[in-house]
Amino acid sequence: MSKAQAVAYKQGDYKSKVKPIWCPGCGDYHVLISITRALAEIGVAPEDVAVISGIGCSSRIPAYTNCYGFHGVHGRSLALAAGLKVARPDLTVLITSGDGDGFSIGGNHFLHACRRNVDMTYIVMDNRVYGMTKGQPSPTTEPDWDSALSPGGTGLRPFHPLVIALASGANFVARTFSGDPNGTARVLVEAIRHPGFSFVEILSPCVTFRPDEKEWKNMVHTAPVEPTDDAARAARRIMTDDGFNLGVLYRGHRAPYQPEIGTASVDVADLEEAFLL
Amino acid sequence: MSKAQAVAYKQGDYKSKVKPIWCPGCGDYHVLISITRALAEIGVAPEDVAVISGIGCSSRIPAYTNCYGFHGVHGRSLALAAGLKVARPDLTVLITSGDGDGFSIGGNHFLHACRRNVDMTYIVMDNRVYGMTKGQPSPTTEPDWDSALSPGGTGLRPFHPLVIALASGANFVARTFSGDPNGTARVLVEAIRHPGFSFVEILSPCVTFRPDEKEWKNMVHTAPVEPTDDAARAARRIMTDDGFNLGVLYRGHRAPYQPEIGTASVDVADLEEAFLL
Amino acid sequence: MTNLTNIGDLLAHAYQIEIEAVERYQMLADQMEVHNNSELEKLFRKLAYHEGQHAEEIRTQMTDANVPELKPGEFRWAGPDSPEAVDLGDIHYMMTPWHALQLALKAEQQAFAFFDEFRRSASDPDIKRLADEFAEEEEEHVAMVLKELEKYPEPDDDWDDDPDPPVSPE
Amino acid sequence: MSSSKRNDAGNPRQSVSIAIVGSGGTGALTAGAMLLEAAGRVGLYGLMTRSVGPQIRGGEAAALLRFSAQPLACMGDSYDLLIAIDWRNADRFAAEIALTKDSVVIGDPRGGDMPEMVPESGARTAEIAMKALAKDIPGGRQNMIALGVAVGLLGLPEADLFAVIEKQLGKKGDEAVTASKAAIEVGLAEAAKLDHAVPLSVPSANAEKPERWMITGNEAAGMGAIRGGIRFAAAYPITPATEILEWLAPALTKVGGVLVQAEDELASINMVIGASFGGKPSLTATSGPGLALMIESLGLATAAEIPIVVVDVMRGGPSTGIPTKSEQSDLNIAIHGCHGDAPHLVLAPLSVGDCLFTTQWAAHLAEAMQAPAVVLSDQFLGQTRALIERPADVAFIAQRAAVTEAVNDYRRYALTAEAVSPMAIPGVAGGQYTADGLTHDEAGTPSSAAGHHEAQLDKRRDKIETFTYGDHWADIEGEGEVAVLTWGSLTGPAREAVARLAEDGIKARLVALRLIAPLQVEQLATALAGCKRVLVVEQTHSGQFYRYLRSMCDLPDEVRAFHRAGPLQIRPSEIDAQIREWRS
Amino acid sequence: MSSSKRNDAGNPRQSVSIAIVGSGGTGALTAGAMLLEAAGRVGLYGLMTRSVGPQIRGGEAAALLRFSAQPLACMGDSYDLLIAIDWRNADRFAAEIALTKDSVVIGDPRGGDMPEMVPESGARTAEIAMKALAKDIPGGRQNMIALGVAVGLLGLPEADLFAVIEKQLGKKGDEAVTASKAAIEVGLAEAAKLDHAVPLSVPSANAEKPERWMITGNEAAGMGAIRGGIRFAAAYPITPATEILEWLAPALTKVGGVLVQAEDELASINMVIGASFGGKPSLTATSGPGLALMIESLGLATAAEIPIVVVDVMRGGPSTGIPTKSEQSDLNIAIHGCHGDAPHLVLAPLSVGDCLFTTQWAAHLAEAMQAPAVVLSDQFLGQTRALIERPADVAFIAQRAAVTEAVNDYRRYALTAEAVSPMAIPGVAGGQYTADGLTHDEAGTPSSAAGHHEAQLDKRRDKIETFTYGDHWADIEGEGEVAVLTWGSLTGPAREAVARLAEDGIKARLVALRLIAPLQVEQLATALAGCKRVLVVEQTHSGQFYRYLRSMCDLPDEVRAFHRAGPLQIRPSEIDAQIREWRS
Ligand SMILES: Cc1ncc(C[n+]2csc(CCOP(=O)(O)OP(=O)(O)O)c2C)c(N)n1
Ligand SMILES: Cc1ncc(C[n+]2csc(CCOP(=O)(O)OP(=O)(O)O)c2C)c(N)n1
Ligand code: SF4
Ligand code: SF4
Ligand SMILES: [Mg+2]
Ligand SMILES: [Mg+2]
Repeated sequence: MSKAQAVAYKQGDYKSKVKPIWCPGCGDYHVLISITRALAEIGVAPEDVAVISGIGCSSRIPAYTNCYGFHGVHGRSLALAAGLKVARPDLTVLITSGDGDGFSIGGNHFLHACRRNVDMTYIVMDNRVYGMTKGQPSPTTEPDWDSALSPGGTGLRPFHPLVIALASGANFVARTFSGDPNGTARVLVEAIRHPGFSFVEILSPCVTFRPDEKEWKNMVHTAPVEPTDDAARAARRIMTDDGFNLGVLYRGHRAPYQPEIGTASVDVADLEEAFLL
Repeated sequence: MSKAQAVAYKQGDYKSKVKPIWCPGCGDYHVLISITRALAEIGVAPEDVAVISGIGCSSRIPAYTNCYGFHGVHGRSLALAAGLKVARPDLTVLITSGDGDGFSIGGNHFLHACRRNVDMTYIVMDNRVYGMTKGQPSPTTEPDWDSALSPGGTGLRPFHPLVIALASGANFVARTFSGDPNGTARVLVEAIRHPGFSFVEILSPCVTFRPDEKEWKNMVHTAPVEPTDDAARAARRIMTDDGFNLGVLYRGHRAPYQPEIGTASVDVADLEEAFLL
Repeated sequence: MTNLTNIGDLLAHAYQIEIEAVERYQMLADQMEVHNNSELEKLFRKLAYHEGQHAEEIRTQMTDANVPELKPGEFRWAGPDSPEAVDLGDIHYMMTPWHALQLALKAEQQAFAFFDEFRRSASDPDIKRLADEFAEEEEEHVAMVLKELEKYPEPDDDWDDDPDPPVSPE
Repeated sequence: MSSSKRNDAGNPRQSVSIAIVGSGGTGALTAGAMLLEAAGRVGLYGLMTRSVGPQIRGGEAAALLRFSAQPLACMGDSYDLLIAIDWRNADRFAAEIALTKDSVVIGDPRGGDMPEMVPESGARTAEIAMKALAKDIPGGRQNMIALGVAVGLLGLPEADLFAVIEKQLGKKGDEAVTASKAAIEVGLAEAAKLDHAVPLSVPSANAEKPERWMITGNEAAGMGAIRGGIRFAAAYPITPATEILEWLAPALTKVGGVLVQAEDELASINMVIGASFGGKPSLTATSGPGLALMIESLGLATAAEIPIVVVDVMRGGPSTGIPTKSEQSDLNIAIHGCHGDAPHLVLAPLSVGDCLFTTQWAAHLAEAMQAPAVVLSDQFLGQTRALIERPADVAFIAQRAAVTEAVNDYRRYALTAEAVSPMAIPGVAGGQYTADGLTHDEAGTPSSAAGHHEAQLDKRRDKIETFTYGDHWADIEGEGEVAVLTWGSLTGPAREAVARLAEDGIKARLVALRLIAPLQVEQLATALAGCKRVLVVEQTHSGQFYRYLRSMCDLPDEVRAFHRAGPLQIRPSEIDAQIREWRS
Repeated sequence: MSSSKRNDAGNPRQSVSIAIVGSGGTGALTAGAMLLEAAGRVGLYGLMTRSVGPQIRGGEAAALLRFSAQPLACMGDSYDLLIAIDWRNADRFAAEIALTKDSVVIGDPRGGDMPEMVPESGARTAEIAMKALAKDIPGGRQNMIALGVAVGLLGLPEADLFAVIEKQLGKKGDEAVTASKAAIEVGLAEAAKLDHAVPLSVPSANAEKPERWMITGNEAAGMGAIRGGIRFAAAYPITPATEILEWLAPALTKVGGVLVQAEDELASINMVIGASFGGKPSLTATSGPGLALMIESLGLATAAEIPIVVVDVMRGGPSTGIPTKSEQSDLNIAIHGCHGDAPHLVLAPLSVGDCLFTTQWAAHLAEAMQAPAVVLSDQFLGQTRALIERPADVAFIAQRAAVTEAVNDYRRYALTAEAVSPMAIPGVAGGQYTADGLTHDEAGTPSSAAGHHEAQLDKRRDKIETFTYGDHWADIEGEGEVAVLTWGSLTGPAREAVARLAEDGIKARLVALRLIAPLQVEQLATALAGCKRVLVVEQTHSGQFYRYLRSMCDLPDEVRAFHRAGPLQIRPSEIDAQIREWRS
């Protein structure tokens, strides 16, 4: 990161020229601002950052940044990112996902990413709906939310991403609101700097399919308590909160998973010896 | 279940003639006994029970029972079972899995099965290893367990199935030990009877690849506290226990997911009206 | 918020306010371009241009003062965003100039409030004088926007009524 | 149905193609949908597709329509009428909306710059200030003016349009209806002022108006599933298949079935397998990426002999590709996607309306043979809204050879004459067995013996290869020494091309496969008997269908493969031209 | 290499096939492995496969071996020597261990009933009380007696065997070594008493012993990967691919790479894509069910142009099938499994040792073309342990056209002459781009324009179709008007069949494809020029390879497809017989 120290990067340096296709009013615009702001704050060179995603409105972010990006397939961003980070520990790796991409089809990789604790930052824009496919319920959708696919609601208990993250071993857990780009950026800076797997859930309204979420700005509030490093306590706290508690909720101390790479102890030819009789 | 009341079933009625291929000494033999014992206790007719599994030593159970069975593909048993139970609510549905099948490749369905809360019973034989493929670490394997695939150990924090089950909404959560077939059968009876999604983790030693697990019989102990119906408290309790606490740990009250099925409110022809101009 | 203690700090913040306003208006213009609202695209580009000029004015003042290089997180805003940045949550692709000007108005008012509070709480006379200057400038902007708004009646309730359904690009 | 180009401008045309474009909020798509419905009330046939920008809302949009008093096989080659409510980003549609010098183009002078494509085409243009005119009507909207203009220029009876307005807008209140009618009247008046009519020949006003269904292929697939006996569905949303699910969810509930939204496609296909194992005819619907995820378990259904229907509404590939555009390039994965030898059924609907029959038939076949059936619909078929005759009632329904009463010594995978073994349904005493994806013997017990492996592989092949499929395997038309051989949604353009050739006295056959796998090799040979030249037409980049045919059967000596990737569907005139050029 | 049957019983044979069977705990497999290693020290070539029951431990097991002083292409048609430590469940192997009247069968009188297959074959039998004899030796084991018997009957020098014993059992202490040696001596003595020798012609004792490698195909694939530059692997265990991973895990660490055990195959292929995007040549290994799960992301790698290597060690299919047995039936999914048109590379090693070269070449090709390469190994190749010559060093190594210094105006998917675009590696300033599975333009920006779609589809096709692959695309041998056309692991039996025909003066060619896709149509035509008859040989139920060839190229007029599902590999004599029968 010597490059980064030499140059002072501005927020604009992390934005690409590609114009978002998001609906005007979408919370994801704010998230884009928060991410670029956080990167500028940290000062890592744009080319040393990789932003990885799956499929969804939220997953469109990589191309809107001026970093290296990968817009992969639906639900697999965490695995792709883990491969990248393990192979290239020098990079700063962010993963940008949605509640469908991350918690429905991508749920298993979420569990295992938390457990594996590779040093990267997972940002999920939770709008409690599948925006990209025109408004179906996601795992975080309220049980009574009416839609064409689930008339009258799914009747299912919403998925609790923060608790799952804690239960499966994430090393940093936070919730923010897209409508507070400064607050979100601050948390992202901390998340990126925190070693190991950091998970930040950003409540990010979908104005098109969930216009009711415009109300979120009146519902969010800062977590009334200090972050803890006791996962069990943090989990219990979140399991009983109202879902609109913002802030850093957990900071863990587990060492990140990072096998040594790039340092050969033997020549390729030496490996052959085992076969020779 | 009128059939069941008429006939008195014996444990043997639930065992098939197919001879297990398991290693002698394997904990799964005991599990087979516990399952058949529990079914006899409940007295449901063998033909009204379906036992669904994926792939692994543990997943071989269906064919060893005299119930309807499905030995599907690796990791997907919960989804298959959910489809079956929703379509056929009259059946008693058990799922038998292993720590690899259930928590590695099958992790996402685990999350969503807990959340969906279909009335069925999920039995995972946890031997902290991939038995069937000859001894690789599974998500529940200790971080320092040495193997060919992970020399010196994975270094990864073990996956905590019970906590994940609680965090994602399972309605009944218990842990038993295969070496105590009576105790296990008792818990299974309760699990099967409990409405909604019940999860029973059975510690079941793999004598071939984890001979150290023969020691488990000296390590298990009954949970020192009563089961609770407060998931947050249960989660916290389990997150801090030693992993060898046995017994029913959580009983929830969520209503199972069971859309009405089989009762037509309109004729097929009536659906056509919407298309007619 | 108002723990800005010297001129340099104040200038840095004033400049940042305008810069972010420019960026934000440009973003909005882009959104309108992508969503085929060319009238609004033009309007937002114009607003961006004006804020840009304002930023330029401040920058010239910065040359002689000792202005710190602040990182994004080092700016001390009271709200969730910099005061003159339009809230992106209030945007709609069918919005009319009336709406856009309402947003601009709110932004200018917030900027005014920022400097206004500042000038009232500042003790250093130099800072007070500068804050005063900025506040007045914002006040002028407020007046300008209000004047512009007179040209546009408030649109009907159904201004955002799009008869066509959303589409699914992926 | 011949091309509209072939009519003189003044006389009523056999078919008319019209496009209405406009950007976010102008309501171009809604106008198109109303025009379609109005035409349906007149008793016309029609098709409407739409093309849109990448934005979720507020993007540029085009409603593309075609009408005729005769059944319509496909969209036209070019457009007779283009109405631009505005021109913003309309050049996105340049390739899709072909204009000729016979085309009429109506634009709004305030709607931005007319794109190059218009003057280049030599089309006749006129201006109508739709936006300004709408402003003068309280609650008036420009798209309703455009609708009036369209109806006026086409010469459709306005009463039918008003009936649609009343039905559609009635719930919004009288004011909305009045405003729309007023706007339409203005549009009609504007149209009347112009010398730009594109009159369509319509059923005589006196005759009884034939009844029409208005339906998309996705809705038709849903309806076909229910007619075929499907009572369980599980799926995960994906463009362009989602509408099947959204239609099925409430519909299944009404007929005593259920749809479950799964966490992903791995789950949805397994849920469907589970439900079918339980005795319920079951279906899932998806598109390419989802089908890819289902492949492992499609093999399981094949090996364990569980009937299921998988509707794949194809889109541009590979990978995420072009989700909103049509392509036929999932043919390979549908036929050959499984590991191991996993013979199963692959079908394709031949038109929007045929999505109903083909899906129904697929449910019937899957159940009859206890094998998975993949139905290859595509974005064009699925999302095009069509005016059609009510599809005939057919007897095909899920009817599984099932053991429903207590049995002894049951062998699930018994080798039988038809190679289909009666399936015990959970609940039946004595029928207990374990379905297995492992190689097994007749009882279902796992085995690695060569004999068991081969016997069960033979069985699974034979049951689908020896089944009598009847005439539905293909649509065959025409005669002659040249044949157009195609499948699925390309049948429409091919059919129209063959009809046009016939009008010019050029004999050609159409052979359009509905049953793709197992390929009916003998029947195909018969259908092509006497053919010297075969043009194989498909919407893929690599000629997947052509390769598949080559792999399975001997085609006549002269074969040409005419294929192209999406998103532009091959047009009838292109097929027509290929045949003419070949003959010369 | 001619069949051992063709030798007179007394004279040294060109090759000898031997089977050692025994049930759980008898150590038959260990004896086999030691015999193989001893033969290697003698300078022989050899192969050893094993066949086991379904039990995880304690099941019946057979070590199947073949030796020769000449390179061995495959297992023999039948067995010269069968030693049964016991007979429990030995009939499971009846189909695999073909006996003839020339065979010698040694059993233990206390080892249970000799299965039918022995008397039926007419083989000469003898009894040795291995169990009882072992009891008399402190620490002696019956399998060591069997080993002694084998070495005695084959006429191998016992010194080499003792060297193996010392190496293998040295760590267990002197006692173990002494006991084993004693048991072997007893076995040798017993053998000497018998009139049942099956002498093998061995390199003369004076000559310098040629150096041998002992390696399985799975190990060879791992070694090839590392030689080819692979430095990252992610995978999920699956039979019969796991040994690749278990070999690679420590080996990669030593050369500065790493292997990650993923949560499933969906994750493993995506990890590999991520690492390769980061600039590290990367590989995963799996078998059919895992490949099925990787299919969606294989399409992503194709569309986003990320080089990766996927080794598929095929097993019996479909579905879970027969995990422990070989089949070639993943050919279809490997070539055609993706949705959309997704051209990529498919290769197959032609022998156990060739797993090294082919995997290395695959890594080179994948990187050169920025495309995924699927290597179709199979259970036979992967798990057979072979004595081979050290594979030659070849220059193929991962060398990606990469942008490694700061750039401007970078376009990731630029259309270039070779259709390969230099790839910016994260960290390079100005190279920032977003890799995408959506259809994109040259810069990588998503697009649904027909022009961009076609340009990128063309590019991805052209880069692999116009690449110069050199001579490695196939192994071609022999001449004549008849050709045996095959691929992958069936090359061995085909090669031996052609050699036998040649011995009898029957000319035949062998064409064995190493590069399956893209098919080298012109080169294949040249290789087959002048051929009138082609026998297509493969281990599938439906003739997948035959169908694929038909689909892609014109074969000579007379083509026969000779194929069979697993688990029994097609034998040289069967191919030989097909050709002879056809000629007559
Ligand atoms: C395998 C696969 N299945 C389904 C889809 C369709 N799909 C695209 S995005 C999406 C959901 C996105 O939801 P979310 O992650 O919440 O993103 P949002 O659009 O709400 O930001 C789905 C189901 C797909 N692209 N691939
Ligand atoms: C898709 C797929 N991947 C991998 C495998 C190989 N496989 C079979 S069983 C198994 C692990 C089983 O572990 P577990 O569930 O713990 O069962 P156990 O044998 O320990 O009882 C694996 C990886 C497979 N059959 N299918
Ligand atoms: S659909 Fe919703 S999530 Fe997607 S861009 Fe629009 S507002 Fe945002
Ligand atoms: S390998 Fe382990 S889990 Fe499998 S049967 Fe043997 S003891 Fe049981
Ligand atoms: Mg979402
Ligand atoms: Mg296990």
